[in-house]
Amino acid sequence: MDLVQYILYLGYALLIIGTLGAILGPKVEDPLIRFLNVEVPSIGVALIFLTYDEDLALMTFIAVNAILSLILIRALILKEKYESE
Amino acid sequence: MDEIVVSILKMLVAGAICWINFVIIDTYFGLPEQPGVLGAKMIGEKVKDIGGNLHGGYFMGNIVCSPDASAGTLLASIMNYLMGVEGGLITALLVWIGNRLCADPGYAGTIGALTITAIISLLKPIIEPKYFVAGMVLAIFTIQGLDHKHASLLLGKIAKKMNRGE
Amino acid sequence: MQILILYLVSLITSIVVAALLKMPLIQKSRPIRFSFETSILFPTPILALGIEAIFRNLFGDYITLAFFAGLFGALLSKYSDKIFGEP
Amino acid sequence: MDILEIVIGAVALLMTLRIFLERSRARKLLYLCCLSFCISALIALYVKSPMGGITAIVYFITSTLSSNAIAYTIEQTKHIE
Amino acid sequence: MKNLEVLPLISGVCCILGGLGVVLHTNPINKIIMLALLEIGMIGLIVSSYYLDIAIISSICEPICTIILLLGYMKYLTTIKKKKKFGRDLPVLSK
Repeated sequence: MDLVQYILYLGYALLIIGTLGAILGPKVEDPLIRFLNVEVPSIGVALIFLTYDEDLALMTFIAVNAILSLILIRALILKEKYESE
Repeated sequence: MDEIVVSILKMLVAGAICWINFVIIDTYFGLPEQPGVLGAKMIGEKVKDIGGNLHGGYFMGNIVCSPDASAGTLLASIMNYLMGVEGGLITALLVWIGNRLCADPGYAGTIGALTITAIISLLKPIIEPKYFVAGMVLAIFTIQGLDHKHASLLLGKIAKKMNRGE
Repeated sequence: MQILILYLVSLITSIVVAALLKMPLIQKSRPIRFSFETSILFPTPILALGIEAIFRNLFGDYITLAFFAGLFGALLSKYSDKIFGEP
Repeated sequence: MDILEIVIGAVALLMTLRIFLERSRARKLLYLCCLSFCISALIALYVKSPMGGITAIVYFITSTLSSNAIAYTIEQTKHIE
Repeated sequence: MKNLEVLPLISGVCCILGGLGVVLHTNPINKIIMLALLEIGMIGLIVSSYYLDIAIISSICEPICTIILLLGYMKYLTTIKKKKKFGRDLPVLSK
């Protein structure tokens, strides 16, 4: 098996595992656990970017992913705070 | 078949040298004496709960929470394998910056990197620097990976003999 | 032989600049292995040698770069607690 | 394949399985530290140039910073739970 | 599988076990430790195809993401505990 095909199949496997886990994983009613499950398919997408030699897209995707998690977790905390009032 | 036995022997000797180097430097600069950051205290108490020694637990927690002489030994042998003697100096600079980011004084990391550079440049005609990299991995495996209880008991005994701790 | 002269220039420059900046010769607070102070003897020569090694591998053998490496090493050692934060 | 890479790879494989099967949270961090040593050595033996050495150093220091933050959070949230 | 080196094999095993571990564990700190394992696998695969600059950028961005998740988890936990304690008193006040 070649190195490129190996990375491509690994990315597909991570996408399938992460998507199924985000829908029907254990204890997924808590929104924080569902948000942590969603981090798995994003790394699968990064591996597929790596396969097609899109290096600039890969760098941008990794850097934006850190900022995106900041916004989403801020939204979760605000939702909990508004529900309690 | 003969070359494999010779290379495994070289790797074991290099591992023994690395083990003695980083354990003595880390113990001398006071890693078992007190936990430097808050996370090392928790790891020491968890190691004590399974029947180990408290000061050996502080030693293992301080290795996890900041790059100490073990990290200096591994990275300096890597840079000696790739660049020569100048790599050891670059390693000392970068390990000091990393130590300061983790809120640690940074004596153990730099001095460990410099001593392993001196040892490798002395032993270069007999054992190549490539064997020191694999030897350091085996040395850290015997402390962090194999058996936490007996490793912490051994480290606590060494710390008591060198007047650090208790 | 020329490489040795370059390293010697950066070492002497860093020690002289650190002495001009009024840093202490050895750490003041007494268990010396837990103190966060920087002095002339401990981090300053190591930082200067490391910066000189990086400069020599990137740009080449110039004696001016060795002088600037010693200067940067002394400045980094003097203002380290302002850069990385006081513990 | 070299004999050194096979030995380091065997240690890394054992560490990965022990992280996955361990129950205690604090002892997972010790195994994670050992795995990080192994990957840093493998990077330097795979890329034989000075840039590979710089990559190994930066990777190891940032990995240590990450595990420091995780250990601090376990200590903080022990009182709340 | 004949001409693969050691580093891609170890990174692939780290990716698969990390992905399964993130989904199967239920405590959030265990999930974050498994996420660190997954990032280790990704950095190893990037290095094994010789993109060294992207590997440096990725390994700098990894602790930033971990610290953001941990701070968010601590604040979320304190919010939930305060709501539960407040919710126990609330029916008494509403009557």
